[in-house]
Amino acid sequence: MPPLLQLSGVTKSFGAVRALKGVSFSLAAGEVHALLGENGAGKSTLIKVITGAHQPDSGTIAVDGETTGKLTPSTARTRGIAAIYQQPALFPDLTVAENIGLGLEKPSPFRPVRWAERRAHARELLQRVGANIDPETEVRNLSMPEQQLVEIARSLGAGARILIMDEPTASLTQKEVQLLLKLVRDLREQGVGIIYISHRLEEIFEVADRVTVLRDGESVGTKSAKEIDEPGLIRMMVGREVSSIYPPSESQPGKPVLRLENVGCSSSGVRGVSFEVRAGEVFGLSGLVGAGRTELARILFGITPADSGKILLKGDSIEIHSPRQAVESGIAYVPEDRRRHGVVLEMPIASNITMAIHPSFFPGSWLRFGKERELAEKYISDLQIKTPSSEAPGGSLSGGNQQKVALSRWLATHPKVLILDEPTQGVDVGAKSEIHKIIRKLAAEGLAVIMISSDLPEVLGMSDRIGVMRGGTLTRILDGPTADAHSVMSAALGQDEAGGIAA
Amino acid sequence: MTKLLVSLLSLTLLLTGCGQKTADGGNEGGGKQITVALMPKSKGNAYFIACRKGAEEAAKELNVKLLWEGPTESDPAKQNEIVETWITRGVDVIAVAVENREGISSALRKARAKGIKVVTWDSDAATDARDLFVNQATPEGIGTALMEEAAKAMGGQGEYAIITASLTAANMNEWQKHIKIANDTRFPDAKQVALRPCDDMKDKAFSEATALVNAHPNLKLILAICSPAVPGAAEAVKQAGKQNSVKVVGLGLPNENKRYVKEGITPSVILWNTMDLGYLAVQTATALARGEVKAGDTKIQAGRLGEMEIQGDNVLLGKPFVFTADNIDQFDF
Amino acid sequence: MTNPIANSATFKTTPKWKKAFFSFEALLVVVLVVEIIIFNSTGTNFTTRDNLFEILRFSVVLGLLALVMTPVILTGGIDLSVGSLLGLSAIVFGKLWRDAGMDPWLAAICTLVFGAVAGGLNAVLITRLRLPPLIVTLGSFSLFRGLAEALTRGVDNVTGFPESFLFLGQGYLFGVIPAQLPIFILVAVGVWLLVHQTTFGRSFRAIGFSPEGARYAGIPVERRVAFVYILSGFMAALAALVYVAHYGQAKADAGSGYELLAITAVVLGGTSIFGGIGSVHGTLLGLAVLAVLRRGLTLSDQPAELGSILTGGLLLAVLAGEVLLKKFSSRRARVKTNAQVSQITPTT
Amino acid sequence: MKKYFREISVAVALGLLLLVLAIFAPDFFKPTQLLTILTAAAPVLLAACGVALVIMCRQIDISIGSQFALCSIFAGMAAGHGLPMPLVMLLAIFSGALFGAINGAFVAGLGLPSIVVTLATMVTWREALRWWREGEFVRDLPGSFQWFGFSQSTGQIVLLAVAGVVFLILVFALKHVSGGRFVYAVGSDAEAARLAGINPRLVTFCVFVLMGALTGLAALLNAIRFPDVDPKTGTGLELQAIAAAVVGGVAISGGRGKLWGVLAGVLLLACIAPALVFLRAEPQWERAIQGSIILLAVAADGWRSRKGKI
Repeated sequence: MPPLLQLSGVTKSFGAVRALKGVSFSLAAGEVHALLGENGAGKSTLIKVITGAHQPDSGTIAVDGETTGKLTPSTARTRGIAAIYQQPALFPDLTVAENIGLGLEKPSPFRPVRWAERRAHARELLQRVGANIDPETEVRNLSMPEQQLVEIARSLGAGARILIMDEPTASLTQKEVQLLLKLVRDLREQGVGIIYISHRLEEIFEVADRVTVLRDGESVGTKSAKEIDEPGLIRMMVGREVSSIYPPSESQPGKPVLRLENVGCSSSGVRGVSFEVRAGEVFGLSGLVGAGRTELARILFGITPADSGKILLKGDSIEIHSPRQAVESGIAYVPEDRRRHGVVLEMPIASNITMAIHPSFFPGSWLRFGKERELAEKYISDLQIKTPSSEAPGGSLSGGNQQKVALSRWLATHPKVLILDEPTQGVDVGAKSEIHKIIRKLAAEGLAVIMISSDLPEVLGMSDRIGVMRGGTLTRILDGPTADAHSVMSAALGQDEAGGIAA
Repeated sequence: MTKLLVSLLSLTLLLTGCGQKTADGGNEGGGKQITVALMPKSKGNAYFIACRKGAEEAAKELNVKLLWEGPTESDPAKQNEIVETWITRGVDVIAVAVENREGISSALRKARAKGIKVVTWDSDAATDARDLFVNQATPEGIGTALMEEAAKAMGGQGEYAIITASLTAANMNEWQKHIKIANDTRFPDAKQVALRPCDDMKDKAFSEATALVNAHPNLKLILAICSPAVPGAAEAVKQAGKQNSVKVVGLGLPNENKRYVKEGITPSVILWNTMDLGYLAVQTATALARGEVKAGDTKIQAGRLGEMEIQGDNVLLGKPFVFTADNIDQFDF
Repeated sequence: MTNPIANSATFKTTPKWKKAFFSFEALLVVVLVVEIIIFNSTGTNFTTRDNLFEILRFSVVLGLLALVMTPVILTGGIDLSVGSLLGLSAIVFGKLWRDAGMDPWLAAICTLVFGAVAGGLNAVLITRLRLPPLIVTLGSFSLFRGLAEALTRGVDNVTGFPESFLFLGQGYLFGVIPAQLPIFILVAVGVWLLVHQTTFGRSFRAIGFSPEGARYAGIPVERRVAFVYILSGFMAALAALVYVAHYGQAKADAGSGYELLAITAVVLGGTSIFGGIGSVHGTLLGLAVLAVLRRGLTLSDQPAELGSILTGGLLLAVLAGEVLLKKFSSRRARVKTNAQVSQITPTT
Repeated sequence: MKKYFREISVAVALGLLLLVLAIFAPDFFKPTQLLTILTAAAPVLLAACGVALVIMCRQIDISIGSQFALCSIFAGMAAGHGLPMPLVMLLAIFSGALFGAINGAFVAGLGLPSIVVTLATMVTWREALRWWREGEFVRDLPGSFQWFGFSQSTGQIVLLAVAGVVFLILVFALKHVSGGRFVYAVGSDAEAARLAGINPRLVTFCVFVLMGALTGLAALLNAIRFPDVDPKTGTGLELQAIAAAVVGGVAISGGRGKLWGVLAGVLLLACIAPALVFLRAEPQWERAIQGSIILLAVAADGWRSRKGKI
C-alpha cells in the first residue's frame, strides 16, 4: 500500500536563500511523524509546499501514491491536507464560527450559509479541543493561544487525513498541551496521518512514531522514535556537538550598564522584571514563545513604554517613551522580525545602515552620500556582508546578510546596550557562526549585550548569564557556563528540577 | 506617432458617435480667413449650446474660422487660462461670456495690447478690457424681468423662493441683487423666504424644490435662475401635487420647459433668444476684426438680424424674451 | 514570481546609463517629446518662447500642490483636501486683507500660518487617532470647502487687490519671465532637496515602505507624517496666494478639483500610490506631460474634454504598461522580493 | 447590542434629527416630502451599498458618479429609441456592470491601486459624456419611461419596492450566501482567504462588477423619477456614497461593516439638506455640516478602536 503522503526531491528557493534542497519525506496513515529542525531549517517552507501555499521549484508530491499536479490551497484541501500554522491564518474581522465555517465549507460562491449549523458545529469542534470559546466572538478579540485552538478545531472539522501541526503547543498551557496531545493520539487512532512539528522534544517522544530531522533545507535522516534519544536528536539537528561550535567568551564583564527595577507594562503583559547587564557581558534571555521576552525588549526600546518600575542606565534613571529616546540613550534593538522591522527591504543597504543615526550622522539633516557609502562599505567589509554593492536593496540579500545589515544599523549608533532578538533565526549555518563571532567581539569591546533566543544551544553557548522568563516576568537568572538545557527548560516551563524536561 | 494620431482620431469618432462636433468649416479658404475665438461661461450648459448653434450659423455666413472652447464647469481661472492660450495661439478676435469680471480682465487687456480685438457677450468685463459688449440684457434687466414675471405669476404678493446654481456663481448673485431691488421697490408685498443651491443639476433642483414647497406652506412661487432648475422645480411642484398653488418662473430653454409651460405649472420662461445671442456675438466680432465697425458707431449690420443698435460700446440684442404657452412651440432649442 | 537571484545578478551587471534609459522618468520624457512633436505640427504657435513661459505660468498653482503631494504619497498617505484648502485659504486671505484691514503681505503670512494649522488638523487626526488619510482628508475636503462657502455665504468675492500684490501672479520679470515662476522654482528646488537630499525624504520613503520598520529604526514616524500634512496645508495656502494674485479675486470655489489633478500628476510621475517609490523630478515631468497636453490641445483647437479623457487614459496606460512590463522584465520586482512572496500585496 | 453599536448610534443621530424636525417643522413628515426624500435616497442607497461592498473588499471606487451619469443617458436614449422598459433596465444594469468590469480588470487583474484606477475612469467617463452630450438633456421620452409608465404614487412605490428588494437581497446575500461572506473574508485577510480556497482576485473583480451593476440600476431608478434625463446627474455621487458607507460604519480598512448601517448613513445624509430648508437655516452651512459629520464619525471610530486596543 502506498504511503498516504510522499514527497520526493522537493526544492524551493526564495531570493538568495535556498529553503529546501531536495527533501524527501513520507507519511503513513495512522502515523504521527515528527518534523524537527532548528529555526530556519526549512520546516515551515516544507509545510507550505505540502499545503499548496508555495509551489516547489522541483520535486514531486504524491498523495495515496498518486502524484498531484500543481497543488493549490484548495486542491490540497480537497485531498485532505490541513495545516495549523504558527501564525494562525484566520480572518480577524469575522467570528470564530465563521472562521471555522469558511475553512470547512466548499468554496463555492452560491451556497446558503447556515449560521445555526455553523455555530453548533463550531461549538462542538471547540469542545473537542477543550477550548472554552464563544463561537460568536470575533477572532480579533481572541488571544494568540485561543486563535490557535480555533485553527486546530477548524482542521479537525475539515476531516483532514493529513494534518500538519506547526508548533501547535508553542503558546499553550500545560493543561491545553495535554488535551491536545490526547487529541493527536485520538486522530492517529482514526487513521489520520499527522506531521507534528515542535521544539518540545518531550512532546515528540510522547506522541511521535517517526522523526525526520531537517537541517539547512536538507533531510538529515528519518528515525523511529523508539530507536533514538534526546542527545542523538539534538546532534542530528545541530549537526555537531553543541559545545564546540560557539566561540568562547573572552571578555571580563565590567561595571553594570543597564539596570531594571520592577519594570512592567500592563498593555504587553510584562511585570516586575529586575536584572542588570554589565559591560562586556552577553546576557541571554530565554523562555518559551509568549513568555514576554520580545515584549520586554520592546519596553526597553520604547515601543510600548514601561508604565511601572525604573530603568537605569549607568546608574541614572531614564525614561524611554519612543525608539528615538532609546537610541539617544544608547540602547539598540535588533528586532526579531527582520523583514518587517529589522530591514526596510526595498531600500538600499547604505540607507538601511544609516537609518538610525540620521541626526548625528547627517548634521543639519543633509544627506551625504559619499560619507554614507563609506560607512556602509566599512560595515560590509567588517561584517562580511555578501552583496554586489552598498546600493543593493536589503531585500536582495539572504537572511543572514540581512541580519548583518540590521546589526550594522545598530552598531553605527555606537550603543551602550545592544538587544538582539533571535539574531540567528532563519540564518544559514555559516552566517550564523559569523554572527556569533561578531556578538563575542562586540562584548569584548565592552558592549552590554542582551540576546533573546529560542535556540537553546545558542543561549547556552553564547551567554555569560541566562535570564529565564515565564508568564511575563523574569523567573530565574542562571550562570551561563554552568547552566544546561535541562535547567533552562525547567525554569522556562516553571517546573521544578525533577521535571524531566529537556530541549 | 501616426498610430497615436490615428488612435486618437478613432477615439474621437468613437466618443462622438455619429454627431460631428468639429468647430469650424474649411481651413484657410481663399485669402486670409478671420479666426474668431468664442468662449461660453461653461460648455455643458444648454443655454450656451444654443448660443453655439447661432454662432456657427454666423460663422458659416461670414466664412470665418470659429473656435469654441470654455471651461467644463464655470471656472474663472479656466477662462483666464483659455484666453491666454488663445493669445499665444494668435486669433483675430476673442469673444468671451465673462464668468467673473476680475478673473479675466487682466488677460483680456493683455490680448488687446497684443492687437487682438476683444468682445464680451452675455456678461461684461471691465470696460477698458474689451472693445465692445454684446449686451443681451444687463443684470438689472434680467433681475427686473425675472421679478416682474414672478410678481405677475404671484399676483404681486406672497412668498417665493429662489433656486440658484451654486452659492458662488457670480452672475446669479448679481441677478439676485437686482431681483431684490425690484422686489423692495416695486413689489413690496412679495417676500423671498429661501435661497437654495442646486449644483446646476436637475435632480438636485427637484429635491430642493420639493423641500421648499413642503417646508413653506404659503409658498406661491419658485424662481429658478439657472436653466436645469426650471424643469426640475416644475417637476417637483407637479409631483408634490401643488400645480394650483405654486408656480415656477425662471431662466431656461424652451425645449426643456415646453411640457410644464403647457401644463400651466410654469406660466413663463425668460430668455433671450440665445441662438441670436451667439449669432450676434460672432457677427460683431467679425465686423470688428474686419474694421467694419468701431467704437462710437451707433449701428451694426448683423446679417439676418438686420441693423442692430449700438449704445456707447454696447451692442444691444434687445429685451429678454418671454416664452409662454402661446409662443413656446415656435422655438426649438 | 520572479527569481530574485537572477535579479541581484541583473543588479550587478546593469550599468547606470542603462538603468536611467529604461527608467520610468525616461518613459515620461518620451511621452513628453511625442506630445511636443505632435503639437508642433497640429498646434499654432506651440513651440515658441512665450508659449513655454505661459505653460509654466499656468502650471504654478497646480504644480505647488503636486510638488507637496509627492512627499505625502511617498509616506503612503494621500491628501484630498488641498483643493478645498486652497479655496478656504484664498477666502481667509481676502477677508484678512479687506475686512480686517491688514497689509496684504501681513495677511499673506497669516494665511500661510493658517494653511499650516489646517494641515495640522489633518495631521492630528491621522497620527493621533491613527485614522486612514484617505478618509480624514475626504472629510476635511468637505469641511474646508464648506467653511469657505459659509464664510462668504458663497457669494462674496474679494477683489481689488493692490497692484504690488497682483504682480505676484500677473507680472513679468524683465518683461518675459512670469513673476510666479521664481516662487515655483524655489519651491520645486526646496521640495526636491527635502525629498532627495535630506534625512526627511529618507524617512518619508522608509515610512512609505514600512511604517513599522521605520519606527523600529528610531525614526519619529508620527512627527514625520504630521510634518508632511502640515507642509501640505502650508503649500495649499501658498498656492492660494498665487491663485489670488493671478486671477485678482478670492472666491470660495477657488481650486475645485485641483486635488485630483495634483494626484494625477504625481502618480503619472511614477510615484507609487502605496508609498516609498517616487521622485520630485518625476512629478515635475508628470506635471509637464499634463500641462503640455492641455495647452497643446487648445492650441490645436481641440476641446478640453479630450485632454481630460487622454489624461485618464494615459494614467491607466502608463500604470498598466508598467505592471505588464514588470511581468516580463523584473523592474522593481527585485525590490519586493521574498518578503511578500506568499502575500498578495494589499491594495488601497 | 455592542456589536451593533455603530449602526445604532447612526440611527440614534437620525432619530434625533427627525425628532428636532418633528418639534420645529412637523411639515417635514408630509407624505409627499417623505416620499420624495425616500425616492431620491433609494438610488443613492443602492450605489452606497455597492461602494460599501467595494470598501469591505479593501478597495475603493470613486468613478461611480460618472458611471451613474453614463448609465442614465444610455437608459434614456434606449427608451427614447422605443425599447421596452424591461430591456432598458437590463441595458442600464449591463452597461454599469461593464464599467465595473473595466475597473475590476485593472484592479483585480493587473493589481493596480483602485483609487488611481477609478480616479482615471471617473475623469474619462465624465469628460467623454460631456464631450458627447454637451450637457443636453435626453428629451421627448415615451410616457412609459417616467415611473415605468405608472402613475406617480404607484411609480414611487414601485421604485421603493425595487430598491428595497434589491437592498434586502444584498443584505441577505451578504449574510446568508457563501459568496457574500467571501467579500468579508477577502477584505479581512486576502492571504487567509486564499488559504481557505477563495480566489481573492476573482472576488474583487466580481465585487466591482456588482458595484457597476448596482450603479446602473440606481441610475435607472433615479432617471425614471423624471420625464427627461440630465447628463449632469450623479455628479458628486461618489463622495455621497462613500460618506454614507463610512458614516454607516463600514471600515475603510476592509472586512467590516453592515448594510443596515449604510442604510442609516444614507438616510441621515439625505435628510440634512431638506432639514436645513425646513429649519430655515442658511444653505451655505450644508457642506460644512456634512464634512463635520464624516470627520466626527471616523474620529469616533478611531477613538474607539484606540481605546479597545489598550
